[in-house]
Amino acid sequence: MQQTPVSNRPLPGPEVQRDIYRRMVRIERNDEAIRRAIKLGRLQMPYYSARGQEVIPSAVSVNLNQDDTICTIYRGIHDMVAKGMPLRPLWAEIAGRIDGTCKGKGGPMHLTHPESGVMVTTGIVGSSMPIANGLAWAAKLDGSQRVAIAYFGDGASNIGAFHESLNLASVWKLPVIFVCQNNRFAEHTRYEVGTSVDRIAKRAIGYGMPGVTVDGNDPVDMYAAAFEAVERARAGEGPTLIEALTFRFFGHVFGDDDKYMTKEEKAAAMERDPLPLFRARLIADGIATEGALADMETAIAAEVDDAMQFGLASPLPPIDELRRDVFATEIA
Amino acid sequence: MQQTPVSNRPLPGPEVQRDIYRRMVRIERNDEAIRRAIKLGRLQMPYYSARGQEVIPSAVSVNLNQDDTICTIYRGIHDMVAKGMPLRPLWAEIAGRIDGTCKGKGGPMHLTHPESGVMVTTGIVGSSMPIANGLAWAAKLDGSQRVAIAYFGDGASNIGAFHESLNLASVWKLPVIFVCQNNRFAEHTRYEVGTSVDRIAKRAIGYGMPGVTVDGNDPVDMYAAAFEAVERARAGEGPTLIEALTFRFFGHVFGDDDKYMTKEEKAAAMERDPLPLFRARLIADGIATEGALADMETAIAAEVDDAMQFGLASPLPPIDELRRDVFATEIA
Amino acid sequence: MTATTKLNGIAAVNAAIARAMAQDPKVIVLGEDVADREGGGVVGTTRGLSTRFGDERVKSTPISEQAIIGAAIGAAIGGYKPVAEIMLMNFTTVAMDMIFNHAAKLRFMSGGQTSVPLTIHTLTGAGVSTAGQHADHLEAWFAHAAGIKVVAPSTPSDYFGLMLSCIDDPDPCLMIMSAMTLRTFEEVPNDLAPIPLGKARIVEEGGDVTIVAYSAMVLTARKATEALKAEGVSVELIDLRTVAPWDRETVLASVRKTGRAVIVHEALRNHGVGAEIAATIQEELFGALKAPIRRLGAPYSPVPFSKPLEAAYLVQPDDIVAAVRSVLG
Amino acid sequence: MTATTKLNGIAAVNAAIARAMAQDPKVIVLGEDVADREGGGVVGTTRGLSTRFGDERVKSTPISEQAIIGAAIGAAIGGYKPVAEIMLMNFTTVAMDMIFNHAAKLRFMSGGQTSVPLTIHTLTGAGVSTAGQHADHLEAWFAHAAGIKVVAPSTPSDYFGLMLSCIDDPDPCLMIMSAMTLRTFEEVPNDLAPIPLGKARIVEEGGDVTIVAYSAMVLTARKATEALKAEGVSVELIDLRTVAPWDRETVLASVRKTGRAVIVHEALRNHGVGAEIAATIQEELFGALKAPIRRLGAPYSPVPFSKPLEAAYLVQPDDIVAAVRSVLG
Ligand SMILES: Cc1ncc(C[n+]2csc(CCOP(=O)(O)OP(=O)(O)O)c2C)c(N)n1
Ligand SMILES: Cc1ncc(C[n+]2csc(CCOP(=O)(O)OP(=O)(O)O)c2C)c(N)n1
Ligand SMILES: [Mg+2]
Ligand SMILES: [Mg+2]
Repeated sequence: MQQTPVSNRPLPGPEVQRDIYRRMVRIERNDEAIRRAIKLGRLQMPYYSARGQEVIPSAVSVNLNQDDTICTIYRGIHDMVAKGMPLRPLWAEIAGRIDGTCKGKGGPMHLTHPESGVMVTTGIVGSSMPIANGLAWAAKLDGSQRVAIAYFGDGASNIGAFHESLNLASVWKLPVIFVCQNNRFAEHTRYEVGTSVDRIAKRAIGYGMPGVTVDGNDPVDMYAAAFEAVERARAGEGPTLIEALTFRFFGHVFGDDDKYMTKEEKAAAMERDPLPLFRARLIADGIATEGALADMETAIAAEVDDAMQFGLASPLPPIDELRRDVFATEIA
Repeated sequence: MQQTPVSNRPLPGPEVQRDIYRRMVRIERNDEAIRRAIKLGRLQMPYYSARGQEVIPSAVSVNLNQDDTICTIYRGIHDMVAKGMPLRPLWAEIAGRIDGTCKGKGGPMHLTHPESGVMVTTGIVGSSMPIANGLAWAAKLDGSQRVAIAYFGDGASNIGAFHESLNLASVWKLPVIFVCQNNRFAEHTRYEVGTSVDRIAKRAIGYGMPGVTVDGNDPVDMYAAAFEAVERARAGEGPTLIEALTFRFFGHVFGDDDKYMTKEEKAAAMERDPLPLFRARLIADGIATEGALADMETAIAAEVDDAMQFGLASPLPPIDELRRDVFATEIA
Repeated sequence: MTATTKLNGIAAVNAAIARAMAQDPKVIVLGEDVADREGGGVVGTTRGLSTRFGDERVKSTPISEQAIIGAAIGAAIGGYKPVAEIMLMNFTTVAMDMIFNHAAKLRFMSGGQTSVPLTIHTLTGAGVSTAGQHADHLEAWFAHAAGIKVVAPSTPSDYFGLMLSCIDDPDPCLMIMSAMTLRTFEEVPNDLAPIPLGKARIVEEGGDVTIVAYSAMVLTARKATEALKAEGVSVELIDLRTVAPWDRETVLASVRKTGRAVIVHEALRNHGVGAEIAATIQEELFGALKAPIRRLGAPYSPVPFSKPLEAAYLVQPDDIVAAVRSVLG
Repeated sequence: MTATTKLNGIAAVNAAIARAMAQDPKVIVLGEDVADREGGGVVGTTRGLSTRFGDERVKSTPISEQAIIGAAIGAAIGGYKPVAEIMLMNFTTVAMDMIFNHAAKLRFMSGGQTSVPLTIHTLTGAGVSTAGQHADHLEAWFAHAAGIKVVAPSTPSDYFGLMLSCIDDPDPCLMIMSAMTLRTFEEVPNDLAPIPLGKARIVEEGGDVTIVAYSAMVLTARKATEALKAEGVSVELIDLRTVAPWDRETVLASVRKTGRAVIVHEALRNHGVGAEIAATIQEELFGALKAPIRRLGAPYSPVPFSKPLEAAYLVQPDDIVAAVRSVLG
């Protein structure tokens, strides 16, 4: 594991910090609205909330350009929102409507929006990684400076695709960054029950690749790790594995009973809610005023509300959509 | 990587050293006879000679009991012979005859002989490892001291099954030993073209497992590594990864042109032919006399010859064998 | 009078595994989240087993389907009878080498020296908004692989009795648990005998037309059968229960009698198991058929998310009624 | 007169990839040993390409089939047209998630926003003593998966022309290269046009019976056709060339004419693509058939090693002759 000494770490400037916070709020308000809509029966979908993990993609995405790409997973709406996916088509998609990113055909587990760089969302554990390699290969072939991000969970670090992907990325020196969002659990399985190493970042050693463990709930730490990895990738120096420690507030799938952990454990983890913590820090550090943040939050709440209205009002797709997009040519 | 200091290493006694050499000679004479038979058109089969890799399974197998199990690969006849598989049914099998271990149905890539602990031979890269875990689990459930060995190549360390297997073996503390026979090439691909780490043993770090690199052509080194791994497994302390450095003399498949390496490289590697080297050492160290070794070699040559005669004289299987062993009950 | 317990499909599978574990110490369980510490399976199929039979016989695994099936195969050739859970059928794709190249073939390739008495159970099925990667029915793949049996029950009793037979079978078996079939409850006799593999069940006797279905489509076909009955059509409804090997005798006897067949499954119509059944019937009963054999299945498309598309993707009772009418001419 | 080159199947595929790479800089190649440093593919399918087009466009990979197909998918949605080699068809089992859950579905699941113009080519086929894990024909699996096309040529020209079409196609295509078809040479026009996907070829016209075959079984069927001709039987032999989607029009038109069909493939008979074809014919041409449709394929068994068993496993010309005789009554 390589670890840059803390003193030398790149620090996010005030604007970047505000930008990280803005992305976090968009994620959080959007997540809350989705949970509410499910409870009210306005959305019918399995929902893998990422509440609590807002910092990770936000601090990654401020280092990215629109044409940088991401591959993410069922628990990935935070990654997409952080990357800049517009909320209206997102809502239409999770409501299964024709104005959805995927015309309602993909749904929440397969949201895709190439315009904002969201190339693949997979429901198969581990499968974001092999595809991100290919996007990175394409970036390299194009002679571009683009990077590709693969998001995945701690449990996914135990599946074969992880291994094959990190090895290939390393021998091909691909501009790809593997961001493991370690939220301590894989469905109901505690980290150490399924994972044989104390830090997933150590696995990078086996691929001759830099690997770092960071506090994924700390925007400054997370920013630094992402900044370095992105720089390295753009400079043609190859991939990085980032293990970002975090916690998911709503269990595996929204509606879980969380029986598999203790109440104390959960409460302790939730005390480190990154949103209020970062908000307070921004104000304390003089980076933003209470008033400016409140305005931002109000505007975002309105944006989310508008998106929800839009999504739920969008028409359902016609049945012949079943014959479209199977191939480029419509099925007869 | 854990590495026992050389001075503390378990040393094979004289008898054990002679036993290792005996196994090596059986492997080598048998290999030579197979290659001859193929050249003469007496056998029709793809042949993955392990000439040059004799030390590895020989030095492992002297640490094993008959009921310890192995899972090996297409390049695995040396592993089987070292484990004690009788040569007559081996020859009948590679000749596709009814007296073969598998009635001629499996052939050289799927030789199986539970009586001598040869449980699976696979033609799929990486697939010996997940199954060896299960044999180790069974040993544990039985309350036995049995260990399971998974043999595989350097190239196989890049496939997903390697990763999943080592991780599972570690979290379950299984009595299994992963023996990677690193012969520098995977088919025509040089180690470093496909493998992102300078030493495969380093990957053990990612599984919280001991990993050692040894000279797989040195019987004493190889013995020590195997001894320690077997002890650890029998003591319930879990798995070990052993990377044994070696070289295959006859390329990937017998008949290869070896164009993908230089003549000098090949010649240099072949100078380290483990058989004459170990033979000379045994005599020099006073562990065996020239006469005793010559007698052993003659006896083995006769055994191989007998096995070949037996195998080639065995009848071909009747056609209705196609309906047998698909299920326990014959197909109607 | 034998005692019964009210069970749904999940509870029935759970009870069957528990009975097998109690009777035979060689029966062991593995899969993601299967132990009670992890909740006893995401849908509860293995709930209570680790508490009752111990943590060594019921083991939660990492997310590593190749390692799961590999460990199960190794334990099987080492003398055990593993029951492995692959959460969803789409995840069998990451373990296909282990299932197809190894579990199904080891007995043959070893000339009968090793055997793999392994049971895999896995959930699937559209209709619950899980979209493109969580709902495929891949039984035709496994039916097209020599050396593995496939069951796809539709009732709690059948889940129970077929699970017992799968565990007991000396060869690998795959049990498909369809989401739509797991909601209904049934009184299942506590001492229910194992239901033999390869034997279909005649759900409804009739003389005009044979409907062959399995898994969730038996429920759909029952609705169609009711509607047809009201129209005066006498349907013989067969629940295959075992997809591979399927019960040729029962199906052929029925179609010999009715002269007409409609085959229904949730899987893609194209190259589904319905094709094998139709091809067999036409070959065996040529000349005895009064109408072409019709096949119903999913359209050539991945499973869609949006509700109306998902409904259109699934065969509905009306589709079956229409197909039956068409063969009745 | 156009110039021709004498090619076998491997050289034809090689020439087609080379032509596509020369015409379109987006065509890229990856797989185990595919670059010239590694010998240009174990059987030489990609020989010379890295030397001619550079090491960035032709990349040898580790033994990591998931990573190979994953990288190909990513490059494809990133604007490239990857040609990926999976050495042998049995190794697709370790990449089935990537192929089935991703390559085949991404266009649909993204509502048409991303597409995967990927070509996979893979070798298989019994008859060369490679036994249980190196010779399976799994085309029925892929045909039963929405979103991927499957070609299985039998002649050098078809390998050439179909490979061009696969690379050019906007969707994923799988080309099956059968060991037995790769030995024969043919003069192939250098400027041969792409052969459209989904179009069968009538190898031999005739009026008594239709034989439908593809891949190596076309060679076997040709021998049978010769023998039958000598007996005075007029055979219409159809080489499907594309297995999915298959050419219904050509097959149905032929059987409408002959009234009799025999379908042959090397894959297992049970649940093979022959089942879909037979089921379709009986449904479409009910009443127009003079005899039941016969299907020939491998017995329900893994591929055996021993020579006589391997020969019995494979459909032989005599088996086809016997089947044709049986439908001629
Ligand atoms: C190959 C595969 N196996 C199993 C599953 C079922 N599954 C969905 S999410 C999940 C847990 C993943 O845990 P982790 O990688 O830590 O991500 P998290 O959900 O915690 O974000 C599992 C087992 C799956 N989707 N794919
Ligand atoms: C999954 C899979 N991919 C590809 C192959 C083809 N193949 C057979 S042997 C081999 C090379 C293996 O190299 P290594 O693991 O180093 O073992 P060695 O042959 O050198 O002993 C390859 C690629 C295979 N058998 N299985
Ligand atoms: Mg997690
Ligand atoms: Mg090697």
